[in-house]
Amino acid sequence: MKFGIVQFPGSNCDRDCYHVASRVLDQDAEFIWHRDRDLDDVDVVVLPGGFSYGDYLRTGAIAKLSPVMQEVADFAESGGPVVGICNGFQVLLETGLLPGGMLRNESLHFICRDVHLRCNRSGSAFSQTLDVGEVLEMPIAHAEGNYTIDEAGLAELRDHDQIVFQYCDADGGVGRSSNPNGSVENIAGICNRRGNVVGMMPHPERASESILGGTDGRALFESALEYAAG
Amino acid sequence: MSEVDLKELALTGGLSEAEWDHLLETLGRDPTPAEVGVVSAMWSEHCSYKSSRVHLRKLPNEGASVVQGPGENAGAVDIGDGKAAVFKMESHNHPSYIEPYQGAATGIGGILRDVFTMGARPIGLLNSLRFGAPEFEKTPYLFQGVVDGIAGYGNCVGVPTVGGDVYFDDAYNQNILVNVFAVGVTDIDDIFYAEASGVGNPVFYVGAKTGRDGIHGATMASEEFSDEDEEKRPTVQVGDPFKEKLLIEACLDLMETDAIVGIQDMGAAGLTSSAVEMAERGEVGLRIDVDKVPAREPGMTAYEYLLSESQERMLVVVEEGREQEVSRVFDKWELEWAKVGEVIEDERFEVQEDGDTVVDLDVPLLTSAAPMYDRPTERPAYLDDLSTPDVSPADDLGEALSDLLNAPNITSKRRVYEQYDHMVGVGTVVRPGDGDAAVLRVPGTDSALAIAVDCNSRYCYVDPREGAKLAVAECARNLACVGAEPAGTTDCLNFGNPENPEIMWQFVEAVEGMADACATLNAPVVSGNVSLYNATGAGNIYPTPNVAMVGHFDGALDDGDGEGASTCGSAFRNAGDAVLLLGETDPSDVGASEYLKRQADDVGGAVPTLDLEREVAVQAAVRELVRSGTARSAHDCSEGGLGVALAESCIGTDGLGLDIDIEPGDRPDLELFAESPSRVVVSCPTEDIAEVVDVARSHDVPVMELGAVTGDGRLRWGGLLDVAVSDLRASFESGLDRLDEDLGE
Amino acid sequence: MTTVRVLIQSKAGVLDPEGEAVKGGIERLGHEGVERVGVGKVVDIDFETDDTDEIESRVEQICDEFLVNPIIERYSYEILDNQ
Amino acid sequence: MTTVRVLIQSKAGVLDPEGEAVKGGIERLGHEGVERVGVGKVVDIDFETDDTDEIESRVEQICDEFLVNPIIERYSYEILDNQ
Ligand SMILES: Nc1ncnc2c1ncn2[C@@H]1O[C@H](COP(=O)(O)OP(=O)(O)O)[C@@H](O)[C@H]1O
Ligand SMILES: [Mg+2]
Repeated sequence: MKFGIVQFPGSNCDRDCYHVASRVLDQDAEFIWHRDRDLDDVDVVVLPGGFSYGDYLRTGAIAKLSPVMQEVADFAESGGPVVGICNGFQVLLETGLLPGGMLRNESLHFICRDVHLRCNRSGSAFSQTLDVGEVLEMPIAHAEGNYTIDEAGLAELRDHDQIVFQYCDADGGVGRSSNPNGSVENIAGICNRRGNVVGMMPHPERASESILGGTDGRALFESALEYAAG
Repeated sequence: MSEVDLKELALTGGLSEAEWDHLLETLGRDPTPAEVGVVSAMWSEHCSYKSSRVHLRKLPNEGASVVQGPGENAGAVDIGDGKAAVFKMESHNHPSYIEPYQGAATGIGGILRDVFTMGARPIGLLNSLRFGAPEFEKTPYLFQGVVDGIAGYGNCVGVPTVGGDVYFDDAYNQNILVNVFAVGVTDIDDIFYAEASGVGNPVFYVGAKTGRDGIHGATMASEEFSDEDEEKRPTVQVGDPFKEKLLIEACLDLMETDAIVGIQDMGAAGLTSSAVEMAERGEVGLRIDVDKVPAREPGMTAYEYLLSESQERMLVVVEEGREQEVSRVFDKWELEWAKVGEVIEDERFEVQEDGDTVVDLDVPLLTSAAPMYDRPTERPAYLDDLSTPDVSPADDLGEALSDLLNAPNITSKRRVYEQYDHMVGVGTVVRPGDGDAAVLRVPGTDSALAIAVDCNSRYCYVDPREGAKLAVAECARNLACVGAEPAGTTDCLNFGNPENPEIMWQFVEAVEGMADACATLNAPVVSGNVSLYNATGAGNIYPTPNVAMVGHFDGALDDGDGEGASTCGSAFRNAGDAVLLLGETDPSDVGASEYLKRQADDVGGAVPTLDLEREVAVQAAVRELVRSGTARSAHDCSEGGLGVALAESCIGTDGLGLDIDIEPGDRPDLELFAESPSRVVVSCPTEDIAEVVDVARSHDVPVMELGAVTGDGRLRWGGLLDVAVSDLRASFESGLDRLDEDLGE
Repeated sequence: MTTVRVLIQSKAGVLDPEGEAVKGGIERLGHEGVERVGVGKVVDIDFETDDTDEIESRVEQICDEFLVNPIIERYSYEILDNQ
Repeated sequence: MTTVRVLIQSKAGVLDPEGEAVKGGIERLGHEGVERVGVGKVVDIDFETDDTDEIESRVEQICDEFLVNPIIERYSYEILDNQ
């Protein structure tokens, strides 16, 4: 299996995802420069975290104009797994591949720390192997992860089971006190209706090796592989 | 310009009367205005180290691990596997006082460039900050701006900020300190140097366009602050971390092609100092045509081009005929580039503008032959007025402990490091707040390095020589607590006005103390920075010789498969574990302590006595215990002494506590809060107690059992102390709440 | 040359955490009677051309496709004096 | 109630990396002939009072002491129609 990791100018978790794909999961991985247009031999597309185009204007806003995004949209259209992590999630929102928008964290500060996540939907490209109700621990690191969507949009997300991850406490309780950034409904990650496009703010690639303090994130990448295998 | 005007320009540029006369005499003619700018920048304290150079030579800079000592953009040490750690620390004090966000941000940009210039991909940042008292009106604004600026820049470029320190004291009310450190890693064989060579080779300019930013920044960093700061304000530079990120990737890409002959960032005094320094190192000359420099604004003069401190720019000497490769790389990363000059044979710095030669100076005049001073020193009078510390015992040890944990200099810095991305790079093994040093995996290997920065400037005020030694000792001890051994040291020496003999005395004492400790601890100094004139009408800052070290583990780190060295954090791990103290407490070590400050509002006394041989032994013992995995936690005793160390080891856990089981003497408060150095608290399973004792004895280190980790979340010492760890945590986590006042941008 | 000034602000009903924070700061400065603060962006674009019709249609396209995220933002623009 | 609109922009000569980046984005969208883009902030403040003199002096104080960093920014403001 081959992970294709898209590099925008300013991406900075690209090498981290590459490391997890190739060294931890022992899979093929390749960087895809944002001006390239070839996703032909890729099984999973990863839009990594970072500050594409410096996060100027709005996070993800300038990256959506990159040529590769047309290819990513086609890849998604054909059912291929596309996962956006942190800035990658923001890019997916800006391109419209996922619904909703991102605001600055309630605290207005960048926040880097571990959080707990509750899996709310299994079977998506990033939760293929997870059970609903499963609690995972992994870091967040963002200044704009305050996910927002209007009432109608939220209802649709719920109706179509598109809320993949919610911030929760260690026991899986979803509430105000376990919401790090103000996201509506504690949303940490969502998918499209089909489940092949997933975006999330937390960083599974930072929680994929025990030496870094946890391995809960590995299951997400393994999910993507299983999903791609069909 | 008339000679009078030229002189005026030189004096406002920072030259002294004597230096001006010396220049005229050496030159044998009137300088051009551009030449005046070049000379005043290169002869500034910041660029020339004219007051400090004679003393910096005393620092040990050799050792088996040293790959590159002082003299390059950064130092480099061997960390095994054919890799070098490349690192350096720099100050950005004055710019950060004037504009905290941009000042701190551009400090990060500058230190990163020093590291990747040498071919090393940056993997970690530290920052060491000093602010005025939290109650001082400007402190919240400066604090927030600086932290935001470091976060804004460091997070965006994607280099984790994994540690640092923050202190507050009235001494910094009008002159904060922002010292930043970066470390990168490269193959030893692939280090690049900032040396020009090959007559005829083209000189490329890459990165952001040049504007009128920061003209005279180097000079500003070399002058006392005065009320005219308002007028210096237009010199503030704005950083663009996005451009820096592109510059990092582009330079590292370009370095793979070996088309580069030499490369240097444009830091203080911009194009001038980068060109002159490259020429000097290569014993050649450089000719630059300012008309070719990409400009952000119309109508700039040679003077402005030469002294602009616009950020995110590099100067690269390329092998003739390989310009194509350079342009391909920079075009890919959408960076501005231009060929701006060439290497010439004569050791001269020549600058052309509109076809005229506007600068034609001997390179050595600007570098090796720049003024150098051995300034007079005098033992400061204030030292005679320091009190003999007199602390009456605290009524309630629990309250005293809680109060210390809440002290601004001890309290948790979580609100700072949580704003920094400290995990990007998937290499952060020990995170900020979790251990005494940060541990970073070396990309592409199984090994790791540890980094720490330290300096207790109150000690340095009371005794600069011993204070500097204590800073070095603590820094190395922090490495030992995670299992690492010093490979090399960098420093940032922040002092007041060197023209004041008392300040110069502090400086010399501190350098000599540092030299002594670094030599004994086998931690050669491979790079560093000096920041003088940290003084205002309100007085000089505390002498603050910040020390940062990079340590290695002598091989692989255990990544869970049981092979290689272990590392550990500072928090206890399991109820039932034994807690032991390596080293000895001397209850009279209370001078200049945090306890003295909090209880008696006094900074007097003598600093704790440091026995360097004992320090070496304690560190060796701790290192051995941590690496073998015998110690499950290790935490050194520093500000707040044993009491604070033990409390912190409890606070970092999820519900654990501690029963202290030692016979109290007649001053239990001093046993808890005296700051004797060379002490480390370790915990281990009870069956390993004998092992800990054996290892300590084999190093001739005193060791005693302090008590046992409990599962009930209380910190107890017989009938003397019984507090809930959750209360201590609340106190520890809230010491900076008073800084929440939102005072603006 | 023509300068167009685009104002981008939060859509009604969308949270504006920055506006809230600025309001708090103004109050801490001692100012009472501030009912609401909204923080948005101002983007000045200098066009080479002076053809107002062309500029209007281009600005709208730029805003709709890039400058403004209609899910959270709304915009208005004005053409400043031609120079 | 009176709304004051404050515009905060980069001082002349001060680098505006965001403006540069947005200009690049507009060009990538296919628009040529854009000479410069500047990005700043717009802050709308709703005051309870309608006393224009008072408002002006308060806005200036708020800008000078809090909202604007005069080292790198400049500001202008206008009083929008009272409502
Ligand atoms: N305190 C110090 N200890 C050791 N080396 C130092 C110290 N201060 C400066 N140096 C060395 O002197 C050289 C010049 O200093 P540097 O700060 O790099 O100038 P610049 O600000 O232009 O980068 C560097 O090689 C640096 O490592
Ligand atoms: Mg340098």
